[in-house]
Amino acid sequence: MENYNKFMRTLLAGTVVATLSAQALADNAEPIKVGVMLPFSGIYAALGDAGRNGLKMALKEHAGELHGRQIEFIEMDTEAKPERAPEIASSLLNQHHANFIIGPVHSGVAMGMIKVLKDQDTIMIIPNAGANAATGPLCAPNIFRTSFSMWQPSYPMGQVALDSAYKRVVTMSWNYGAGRESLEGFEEAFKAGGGEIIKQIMVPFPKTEFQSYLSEIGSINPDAVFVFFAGGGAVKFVKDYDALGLKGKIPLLGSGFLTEGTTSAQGPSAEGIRTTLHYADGLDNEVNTKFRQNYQQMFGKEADIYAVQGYDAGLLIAKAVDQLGGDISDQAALIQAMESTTLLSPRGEVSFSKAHNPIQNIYLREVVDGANKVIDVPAAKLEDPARGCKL
Amino acid sequence: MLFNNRTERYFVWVFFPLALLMPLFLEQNTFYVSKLTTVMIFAIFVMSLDYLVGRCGLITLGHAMFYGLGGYIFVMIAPEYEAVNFWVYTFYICVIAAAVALVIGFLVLRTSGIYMIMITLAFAQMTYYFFSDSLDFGGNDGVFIYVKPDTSLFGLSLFDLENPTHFYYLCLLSLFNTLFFFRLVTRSRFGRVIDSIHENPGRTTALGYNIFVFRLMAYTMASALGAYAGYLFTLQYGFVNPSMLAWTTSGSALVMSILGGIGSIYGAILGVLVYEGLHFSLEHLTEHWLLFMGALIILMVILFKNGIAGYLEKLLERR
Amino acid sequence: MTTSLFFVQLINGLQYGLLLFLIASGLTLVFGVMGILNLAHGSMYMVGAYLAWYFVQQTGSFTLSAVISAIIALLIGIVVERTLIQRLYRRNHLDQVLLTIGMIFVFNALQSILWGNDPLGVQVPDAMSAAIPLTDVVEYPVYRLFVALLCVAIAAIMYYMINRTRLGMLIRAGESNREMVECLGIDISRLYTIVFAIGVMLAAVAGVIAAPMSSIVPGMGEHVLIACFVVVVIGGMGSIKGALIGALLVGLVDTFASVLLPQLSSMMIYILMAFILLIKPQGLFSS
Amino acid sequence: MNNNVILESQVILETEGLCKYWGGLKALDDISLKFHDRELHGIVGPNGAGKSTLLNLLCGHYKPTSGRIVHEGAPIDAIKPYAFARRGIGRSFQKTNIYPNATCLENCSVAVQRRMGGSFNFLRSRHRQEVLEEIATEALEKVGLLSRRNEVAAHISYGEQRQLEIAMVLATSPCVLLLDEPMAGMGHEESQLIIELLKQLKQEYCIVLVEHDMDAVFELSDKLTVMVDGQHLTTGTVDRVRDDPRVKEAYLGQGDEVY
Repeated sequence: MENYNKFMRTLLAGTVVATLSAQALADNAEPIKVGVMLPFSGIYAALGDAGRNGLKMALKEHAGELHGRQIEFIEMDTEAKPERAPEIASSLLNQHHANFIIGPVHSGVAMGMIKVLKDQDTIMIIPNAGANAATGPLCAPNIFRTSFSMWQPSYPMGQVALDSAYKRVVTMSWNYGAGRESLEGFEEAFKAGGGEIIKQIMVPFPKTEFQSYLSEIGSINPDAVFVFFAGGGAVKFVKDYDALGLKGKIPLLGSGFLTEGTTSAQGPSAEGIRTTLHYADGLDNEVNTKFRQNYQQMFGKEADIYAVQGYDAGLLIAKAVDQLGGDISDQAALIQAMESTTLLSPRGEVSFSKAHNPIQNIYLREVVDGANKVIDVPAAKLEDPARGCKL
Repeated sequence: MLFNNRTERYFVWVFFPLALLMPLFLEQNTFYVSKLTTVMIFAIFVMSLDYLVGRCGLITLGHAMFYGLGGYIFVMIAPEYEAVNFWVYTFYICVIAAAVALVIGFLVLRTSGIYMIMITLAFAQMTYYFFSDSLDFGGNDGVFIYVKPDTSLFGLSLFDLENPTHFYYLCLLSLFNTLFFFRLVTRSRFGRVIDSIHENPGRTTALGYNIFVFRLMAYTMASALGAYAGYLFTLQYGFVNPSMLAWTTSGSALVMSILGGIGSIYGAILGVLVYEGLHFSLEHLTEHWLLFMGALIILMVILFKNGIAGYLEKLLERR
Repeated sequence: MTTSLFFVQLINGLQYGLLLFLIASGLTLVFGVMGILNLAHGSMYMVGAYLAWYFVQQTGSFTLSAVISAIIALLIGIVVERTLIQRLYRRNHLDQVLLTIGMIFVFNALQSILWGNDPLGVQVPDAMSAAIPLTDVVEYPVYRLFVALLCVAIAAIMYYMINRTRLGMLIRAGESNREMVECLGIDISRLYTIVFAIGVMLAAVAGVIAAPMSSIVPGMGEHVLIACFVVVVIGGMGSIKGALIGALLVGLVDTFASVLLPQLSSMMIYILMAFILLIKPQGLFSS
Repeated sequence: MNNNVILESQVILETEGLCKYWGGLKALDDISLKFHDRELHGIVGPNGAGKSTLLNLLCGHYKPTSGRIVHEGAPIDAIKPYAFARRGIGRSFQKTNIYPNATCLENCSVAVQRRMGGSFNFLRSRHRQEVLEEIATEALEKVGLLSRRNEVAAHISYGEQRQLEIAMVLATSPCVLLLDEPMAGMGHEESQLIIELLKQLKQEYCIVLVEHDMDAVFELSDKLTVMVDGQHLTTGTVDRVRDDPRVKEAYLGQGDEVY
């Protein structure tokens, strides 16, 4: 470990010196390189698309704050394959010398990226992957997250469930890190308030045959069900929940991803589902209204949370560059600038914790006519506990 | 002459000297060095698969199981914060993987053809879910290796694994040794029996050979080498993830091996180079790289009857 | 497990199994008659689902959309067989594997280009949106029962076609002896085109009828492909009856394992397949 | 052939009440035969008489439904197929069964190597030990294929391929040769070559010959067994069998391959 650190420090020092001298020569006209490492094919492709759209939109809107610096995008498809993550990250770092690397969606890919990018001369901004570890034990000065930690959106739901007088709850998710961490967040708050988790169902990832599990839930007949599913799995789950007649009999609660970017596919089955998330379509603030309007105009579809998170990654870059007057050659200063920004995001004000995870409001939403309507703010300016982070 | 096929000899004489000099040209760009390293590691893996599929006629869709095991065995047996000896652990990993292969081979080699494809897949999927579901080894998100082994042998440390160029040469050496080893094996008496079994298993049984034992030996050997490749891959970035064991990894390896020229052994290097090269350049060109990749694969199947190696052989023999 | 829950799970298992059968039947038919290992079979399932979505958007009618999708799938089958598969009859299985993997890439890319990557959904047709109560809480949607019955009907039609019609006779003859069919003066390449197109259509039809009860997403084909191969191999490659038994077995084992053995449920169908192949190395009903 | 030799030579291979059923179908029913050393034992019968089934049982390819096979006093019907060959029971096949892409020498070398050992030597070249190739060459020489030594098996003539197959069996240094229609599909001259070859070989080995070419069988056999419908009809010297009225009836009754 000692050796490793020493090596890393030397490498870091070496590259910093190299870039400094290069930067000095190149003057500020050189474009800022933004590496994009998102899935553009495979099961998470929709999330990757949305994140990239948001990112590009933000940097386009805020082009005026970049002090004349151009942005050059280098886009790489991760295919959501963790085993390829280190290689692609290394490509963006060592081949393209990207100043910022935005990615990924998938937590496994995030792990592979962090392994390569931690403490390197680039800034990694995670626009989705919520693995607690990324801003927990693995946190690093150059790793930021504009999305959430798995804990964040589901923790407040525990109190919401208690307030609704649910005592006996079944939790359910895919059996992978993100799923487990999300359920743990809910459990922590729910149990602390005296609630009881009567069954936890872990579905093999990425299986989407939910019928047998739902039949079982029907026979248990709990007060409510809390789930974490996203993307295609969320569509299938919500449809099955409705088709098997559970909807309307057992309230369905979820981490907000259950109804993000999926409501049009879910159709009427999604109506009335209550979820907690750090964003809602109907958030009534100026930034959000403008954001949604522009997004609709540029890409011809409704924005979702993934687009917002990408957008905020762009915002964060723009803010920091602006603050430094366009000169981002000093990494320490850049990190300092990023840490101290407060973003005026479509989701409200966002600032960053010591561990570089967003401090943000968590909203309770309900699906009404295919849109996530805010009904409450169960946790304002919620900060992730960042367990294990030494920053 | 060990490399008795003319095309292969040319290839070996062109590829290895070039590969040996490559880092000199790429000094500024460590990424290309790492990329080539990855390519060579995967070539070792594909070569071991090529031996099984092309030389032994044992088609498996579960070879990635050993690739992943190479990494996971290290995670399981090596202390987390202490540098271990590379060679000793290479030995451990190969032996453990061979033992696993012996047991699994004992079961799967009773079947053949598509049934063997599927039963190997079944075992690989079981292992995949074992590591993906279990919380002890990082689950679906994978696990980090914090300390890389040191490579001292008799007090002499040849490679510093933290140095990408050193690691590159270690992998190049491994690749050459693997090719050399498979050449020895295919030329040996054991290889004669394996060739016979591949060509005509019934006849070989009638001559008094217990073909099951020979197949089991070949399977075990190739699996241990597959695990070695996985071990190297794990060491390169210090990251192990269950997706190494996924059937898609076996699938791409099979594709590369067929593309390179099944059964030619050295074709594995060609297959990985061409596939990864195409992938790399296409994904830099367009977001819809899959479309072009797919179309090129289809074209190549139709045009090259025996893969790239077969095509090269045809070209060179024509003169 | 209570009796009523057992009963519900039984229906769940059977319904899942029947759908699997529908997808797998085309795969086993094509392998049995032509000896072609079509890894792109799952992509056809995906294409079916996307086509269903597209034509529901265009026409507003699910039935109409199903018919159009089936016809398009048939055409895709004919074109693919004529332009690509036909070149590979004299090659080994490995070349077929490579070709069909190339096809998976192409179909996935086309899906992304034509229809984007967002998850899509098709609503259950109004006529079948009702549900039958099974227990106090759980009810069973009519559409899913209809799908199960449809799968049974398709199985029956296939059985009839293979055992009673002239095409079926040729198919059976083609399975056992290619030369004999040629000697009878039958154009075997035409027969192959028809069989391949039917195989593609079966997969696409499965995608169409599964569309209202699942999510239409990129990569849905690969997931189903593995399950399909498990089914077909358990039953014995090329045997339609085997595919049916295999599908029901997989459906039931998967359903009950997820409730009774949750720790092993991810591995259960593979354990089942390995177990069956160790006892019967050629599957249950190999010819 | 001298009848005394037959009487003196010892029984090498023996079947006792051998039966093979395929489902309800009796492919072979209660066959008890004795095969002697240095004797050529012909087996004839109409199509479907069970000759090939018998050979497949004798070489271990099939397992008998009931009955026993005894080799040099030991029952061997329970051992693995490959072990039959190790006990010295070698066979040739009805359909040419060689390694078409290897040279003739290599074909025989595989056979020799089985008993020479070294099959688990992974590293040493297969060409390193010359003794092995010498023995393989001898086997080729015996069947008259020396000149074809280095040719790829697929490229030699059909008749030569049949000879090669016999050479491969010889190379395993067997004590019993089970030959399944070695002359099938051959022209007259080629057949003649094989007949000459078998005449020589039967001085050294016990040979069981299944053959449709009656001229050849009558010419070669020391003893002849006639089978009909999976059952044993008669066994004896060529002359006795030839005059047996039941044999004529069996063949004439079948209206098939009349002799």
